[in-house]
Amino acid sequence: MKIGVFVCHCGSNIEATVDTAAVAAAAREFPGVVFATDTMYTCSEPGQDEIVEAIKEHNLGGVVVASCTPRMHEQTFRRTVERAGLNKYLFEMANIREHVSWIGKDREANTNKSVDLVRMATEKLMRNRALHPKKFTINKRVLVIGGGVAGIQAALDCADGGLEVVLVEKTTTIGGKMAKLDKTFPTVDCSSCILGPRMVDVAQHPNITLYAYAEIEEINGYVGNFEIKVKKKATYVDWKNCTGCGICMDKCPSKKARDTFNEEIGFTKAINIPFPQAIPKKAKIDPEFCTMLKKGKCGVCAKVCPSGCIDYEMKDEFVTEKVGAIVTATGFDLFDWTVYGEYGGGRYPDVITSLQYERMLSASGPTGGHIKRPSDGKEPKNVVFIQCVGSRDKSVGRPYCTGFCCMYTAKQAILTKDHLPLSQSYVFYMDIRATGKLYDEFTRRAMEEYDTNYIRGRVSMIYPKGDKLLVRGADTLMGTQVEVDADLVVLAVGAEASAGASGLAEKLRISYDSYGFYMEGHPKLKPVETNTAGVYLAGACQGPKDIPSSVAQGSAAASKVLGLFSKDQLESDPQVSMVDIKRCIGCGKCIQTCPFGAIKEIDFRGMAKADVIETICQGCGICTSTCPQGAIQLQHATDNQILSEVNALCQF
Amino acid sequence: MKFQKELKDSIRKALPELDVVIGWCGSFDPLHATPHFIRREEDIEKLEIGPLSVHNLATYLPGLRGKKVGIVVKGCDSRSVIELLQEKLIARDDITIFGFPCTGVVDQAKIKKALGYVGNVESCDMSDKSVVIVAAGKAHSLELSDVLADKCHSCRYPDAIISDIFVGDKSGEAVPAPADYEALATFENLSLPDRFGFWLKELDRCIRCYACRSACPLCVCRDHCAAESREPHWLSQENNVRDKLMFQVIHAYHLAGRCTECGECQRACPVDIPVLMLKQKMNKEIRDIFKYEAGVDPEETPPLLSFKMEEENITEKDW
Amino acid sequence: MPVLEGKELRIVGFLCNWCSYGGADTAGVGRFKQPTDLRIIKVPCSGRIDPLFVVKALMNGADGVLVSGCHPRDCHYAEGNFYARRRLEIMHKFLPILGYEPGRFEYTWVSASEGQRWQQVVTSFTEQIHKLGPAPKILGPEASDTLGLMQAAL
Amino acid sequence: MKVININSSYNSDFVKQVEEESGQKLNLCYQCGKCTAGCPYTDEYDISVSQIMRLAQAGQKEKVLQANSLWLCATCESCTARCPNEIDVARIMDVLRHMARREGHGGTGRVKTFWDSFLSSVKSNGRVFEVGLLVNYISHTGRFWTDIGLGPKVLPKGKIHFKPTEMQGKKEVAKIFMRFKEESAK
Amino acid sequence: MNTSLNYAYYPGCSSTGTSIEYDMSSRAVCAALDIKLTDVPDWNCCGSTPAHTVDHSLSSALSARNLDQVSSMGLDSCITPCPSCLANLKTASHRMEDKAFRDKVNNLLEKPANTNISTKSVLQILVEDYGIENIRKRVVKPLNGLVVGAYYGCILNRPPHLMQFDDREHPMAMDNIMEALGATVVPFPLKVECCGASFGIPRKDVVMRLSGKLLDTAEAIGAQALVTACPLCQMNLDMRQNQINHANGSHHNMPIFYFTQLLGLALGLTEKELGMNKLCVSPRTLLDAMANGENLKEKAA
Repeated sequence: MKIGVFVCHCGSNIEATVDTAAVAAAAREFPGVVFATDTMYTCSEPGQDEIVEAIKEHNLGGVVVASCTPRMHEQTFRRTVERAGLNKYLFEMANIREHVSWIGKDREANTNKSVDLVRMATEKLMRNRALHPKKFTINKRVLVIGGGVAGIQAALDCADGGLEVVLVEKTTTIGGKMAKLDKTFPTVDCSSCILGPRMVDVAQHPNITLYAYAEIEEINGYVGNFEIKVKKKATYVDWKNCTGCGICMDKCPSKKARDTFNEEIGFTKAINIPFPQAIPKKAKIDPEFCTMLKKGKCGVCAKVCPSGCIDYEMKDEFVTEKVGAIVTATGFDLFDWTVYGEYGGGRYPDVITSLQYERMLSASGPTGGHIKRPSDGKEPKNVVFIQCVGSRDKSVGRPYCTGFCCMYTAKQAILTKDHLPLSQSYVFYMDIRATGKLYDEFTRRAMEEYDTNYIRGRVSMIYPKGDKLLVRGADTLMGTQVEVDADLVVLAVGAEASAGASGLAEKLRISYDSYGFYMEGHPKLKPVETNTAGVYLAGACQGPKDIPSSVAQGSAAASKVLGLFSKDQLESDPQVSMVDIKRCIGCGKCIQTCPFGAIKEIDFRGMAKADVIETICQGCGICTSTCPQGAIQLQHATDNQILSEVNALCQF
Repeated sequence: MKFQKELKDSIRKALPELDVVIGWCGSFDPLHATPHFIRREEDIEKLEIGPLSVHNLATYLPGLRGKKVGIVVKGCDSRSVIELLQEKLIARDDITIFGFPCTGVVDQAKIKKALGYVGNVESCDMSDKSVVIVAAGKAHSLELSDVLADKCHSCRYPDAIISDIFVGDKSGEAVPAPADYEALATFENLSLPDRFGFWLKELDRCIRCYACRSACPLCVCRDHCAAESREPHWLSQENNVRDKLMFQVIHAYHLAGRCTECGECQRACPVDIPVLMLKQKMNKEIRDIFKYEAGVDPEETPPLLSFKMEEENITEKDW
Repeated sequence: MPVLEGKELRIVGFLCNWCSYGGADTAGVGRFKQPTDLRIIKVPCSGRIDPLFVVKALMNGADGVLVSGCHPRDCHYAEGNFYARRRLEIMHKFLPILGYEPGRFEYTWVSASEGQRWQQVVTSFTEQIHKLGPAPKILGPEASDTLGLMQAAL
Repeated sequence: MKVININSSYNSDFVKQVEEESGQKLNLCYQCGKCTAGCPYTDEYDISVSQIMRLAQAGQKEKVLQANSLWLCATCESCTARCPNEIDVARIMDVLRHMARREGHGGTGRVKTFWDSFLSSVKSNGRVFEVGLLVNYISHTGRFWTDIGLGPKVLPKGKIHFKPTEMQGKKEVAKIFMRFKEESAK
Repeated sequence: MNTSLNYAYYPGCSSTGTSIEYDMSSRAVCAALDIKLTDVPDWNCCGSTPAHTVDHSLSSALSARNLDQVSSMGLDSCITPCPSCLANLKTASHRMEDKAFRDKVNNLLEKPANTNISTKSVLQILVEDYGIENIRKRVVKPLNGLVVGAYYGCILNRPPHLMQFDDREHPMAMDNIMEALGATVVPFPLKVECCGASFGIPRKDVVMRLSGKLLDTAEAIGAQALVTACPLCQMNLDMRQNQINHANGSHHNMPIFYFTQLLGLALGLTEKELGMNKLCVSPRTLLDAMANGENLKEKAA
């Protein structure tokens, strides 16, 4: 094989600490290398053209590019060599940027290391073979997990694009966190006026199947052909016939059920519809509080239901859906602030979360839109907002900035003044992060027009003093400790990954960061893709996001799905295992260890042999390292390819 | 041997249903036995079992796949049969296992070492305690226990663990003591450089004949052994210690969780390299980490072909 | 090109493409300074790593071998690292019988987001290998030949 | 107010020394002020604890070591317990005090004198002898009215003894102090 | 019931003086509960705050000597009533895990010290080793009608990684004990606020302000008394209560008990054994009223 080597300067990113010309010169001495050069930006158009020309001029059979990580540009260069008529697998990359030039400044050592990496790449390349993908047909349905604003957007965009959508929502209604909000920043327009119609669209869209109060039990298959097992949790109400009239809820005598929609400001009934605009508007029994389910006595709801849909015997149900792509929009949870003992740890009723305050502000909320202290129902005069509760705090394991608390706190301060003109709001903050369009103007308005008192410092302690709360903080600009007598304290609690995020990630086979947020394919270039083909991300499951960003990602994920489904057939990755039928002795160890059931036993002239189902094989290579005689080889990562890399590095 | 006749009778009874029965018979001199393939009734008489029945006949089973095979096994051999069954390389229905209570087999190397060259062996008389060899008209007497194979001294399974027909009286339940690996422990007292030097010195003798592999009942790859293939190309064909040692590591690793320590590899080695020790080391670690012993239960899964989400006995490095 | 005399030792890393290779990228993007000894071989999954690769590298002259995959339960292929853990652990325990220090070979888990952890792993593993010094080498006949030639030339 | 030149006034040795002796990294502090917010002694401080952290970060050695606040910190650990960046602030205050002592600073004096009296009581008796400690303190400060009012209340309770309790190993304890003095002199 | 509770006991300097009643009641309570205490032989002062403000190795050397004394008793766990002593003992054994530091400290000592000793407070072993439920079973004279607040002070559970006891912001150990003894416990919001510590002599004004705030708050929430577990806290609140009233113009007359005193009372021990007469603010009225079963709440009102 005639090999060409291109060593990239990446501007000064590589050249500054690697002598690229020396690397190219060393490469020229390697067996097989007939052409080697250093280039300014190999990924640029002239850089790529140079590769194409060199392939033609030197009749190259394979190309090595030493530049950035293959996670960045492997696809780019594979297309380049393809343009020049080479099979795209006759290409290798040496990562001399992320793994060399960026991690140390010793130019001699870096150059030396780069030469090694290029040698490794050429040795491997010499053992590469042209690989050809297989085509397979796909199921053009899409699963959207999570019915918050990101999931709703993704579902509607896909459905409008003509795809059949299965939307699975964990709670009994879609709407997510946004449905709980009173107003949105920086426009202070009504949250439910924006979201409500979109929720109705979901309910009415002919292409959308909605499973509310359901969870993902199992995911099998691969891009184009996933098989999803959905658990429909028991609601004890036959939703086919429930009209959402709400009589059951009115009459239910169990009045102390947990009201999660209202963030537990007050209680709801054991049988309930979370809020009037719920989609679907169906009742559900909370078995923890239903006397009928607990003690077998009561049965009021069954008596009063006009359509007779109460079913105390209902069990969880499982349905299987086949789809070709998945959009994950599982959102976020609020940080459990009660770990802050210094803020009372939940012992003081008048210390509440920002989302609880939001429900209090909402006209459809439990207080009818009136701001009242939970302890005594009085209107507060001094309201203290504390920012960064569970954000930017290593000591509670949340060192990241949630990013939208500054904005909603400014909004809540403005709304407080609107509701209670005689009130005074105080905001303890560390830095104000208002980096969106019209965002900074908005926080300025809270200060300038609404006289919100911004105090730069964290709060160390809250404790009751009479019927007030004493908030003791710092004003670092004044350089001292300050105290505020507060009637109500609102904590701007940060966002964290939703509780089930890691479990779902394991089912989806996608990765997540140490906080449980899902990892995107590339932080800049693949913001909604994951490393698992056919699985996309939307909204805050990838990291805390405000509404506009979540919606944008919902649409982006939908466009990725529509793009994927624009072809009738997909090409399977040819980096799969292959059995050398002569060498196989039919022991079945590969079949035993394959996690995907991608290897089956076949009969070959009366002898048992292994056979790989190419479209199922995911290319992990567990079989290859299991087979003692090396009869099953993962293409593009064969024993010989890896051994050649080892040998290139370790020469006795 | 007392039950030799009983064994012959049982084989005679079973032979019509079988293509072949594998046992042992006399060889070039009275001190050696050789594997014996019984296909016809008249072959049965030549069958001999006793301290000279050293070969692990299970080695032949995968090659006779599809045939109806009878096999005479010592306790240790039966573990190899179990291992082959577990890996589905032989079908239980196709084989008929004849077991007998083994009292140990000799190690020819020890006899050779004790006697030196003695000329043509004329007769060999084995009792429970002693071995009397007459060679070149002269009688040599040895204590049997001095010339028994090492594995017999710590044998925990003298009776076949699995058998269809068992002749003679079982010598009792398996001894539930773990293999003690005394020699291994002694070796591990050496410093690391000494160990390294030891293997380089030992393997320097290796003539790459692969008798160790051919004798191994679990080297089921046969003609497709990684040692001599170019695809994958693990080893060169050069005469260097590196590749010779590498092969021994490959052998040991491929046997991890499978090897029953029958010792055939080491017995077969013409230049007496202690290759069994590497497998024993592997087995010891497998036993310590996974509480697993190969060749006792055909329904088990070898530890390297399975896993647990939480591994009780693996402590990962803390960085 | 030989290893920088006296400065570097030969350390080979086998890294899973989905996690640790990305973690090493993340460390690079973050400009987390690391020793230069390590050379990384990318594999699709830690389950792809035949422990014999480790032995091969050592016998061919590597001074240290590092394997890094996805954290248990986070395998892109669901189970690869579980198999890898068993197999690598066995090899880790086995190597001393050959005369290799146990610390010459380590395996660990680093995710794509853990750039800092990667930096720490590389740094401490490299330190560990430098503390052990060069691994014992098997000088084949070709090496002694070369040595002889060189001596003759001198 | 004095204008500070950030480059020329930065004492890198000081920063390094504080970090080494305290085992804490000063740059972890992002000046949220939570330590100051919870510090019960802020009322008495001339420089608040978060500002001491900032000054230390900025390498302002003289200003930090001359701060009276160092002698008014009672090591109540509020700052350490609540720091979002898990900095052991109280330990940094301790270390700054050690450095201040070495440089001959002692704040406005009374607290340091009391501590010194306390230790000299330990040094000579092995244990604290409360009356002796008080006498020693008064003789150093001239504040003879100190707690005189407590006498009638406490004396009848049998809580105050006019002789130290006997400790056999008090020489051993004294030697600890001597060796410490020798070590520090090195 | 665990019958084999056996500890080395480090009384600390104040136990011979200003907090003699803490020492008396701790010993009496442990005896009553069959907890065996053996005094650490020839113990020395831990150096308290002053030592660690001078140097960490000096402070640790003083404690290391004490820990070594414990080790010479053949015991591996030691308890002390005083949180300040506890903090120093714990800091010493924790920091001496570091070799360089250990060498430095050993250098100051006669002989290298064994500091691998687990140290706990009397409060901690009563809660964790003996158990509140077991205490509840031993109550013979419940403290019915007594309304009490629990004040822990600043270093009983801080820094949390070192002290490893109870909640750092909202400890409950003493609240739970008092509840088990039959008292009515009012949640005291300033449980871990500093009382002014050792500033009583050099900066009395600071103690007047900080301890004054504690007493004001205790009164505001309706507590008739506070319980403490720290000699310094108790001294500031009790012995200096008059000074505080004088300085702040307040009129507090609030008994400040050691929790061991009230625990002893409920276990049926005599006031004398528990050193009730040593308290500066007399608990007489309160104790009499409780003994007579009077409705204390009404009386307080």
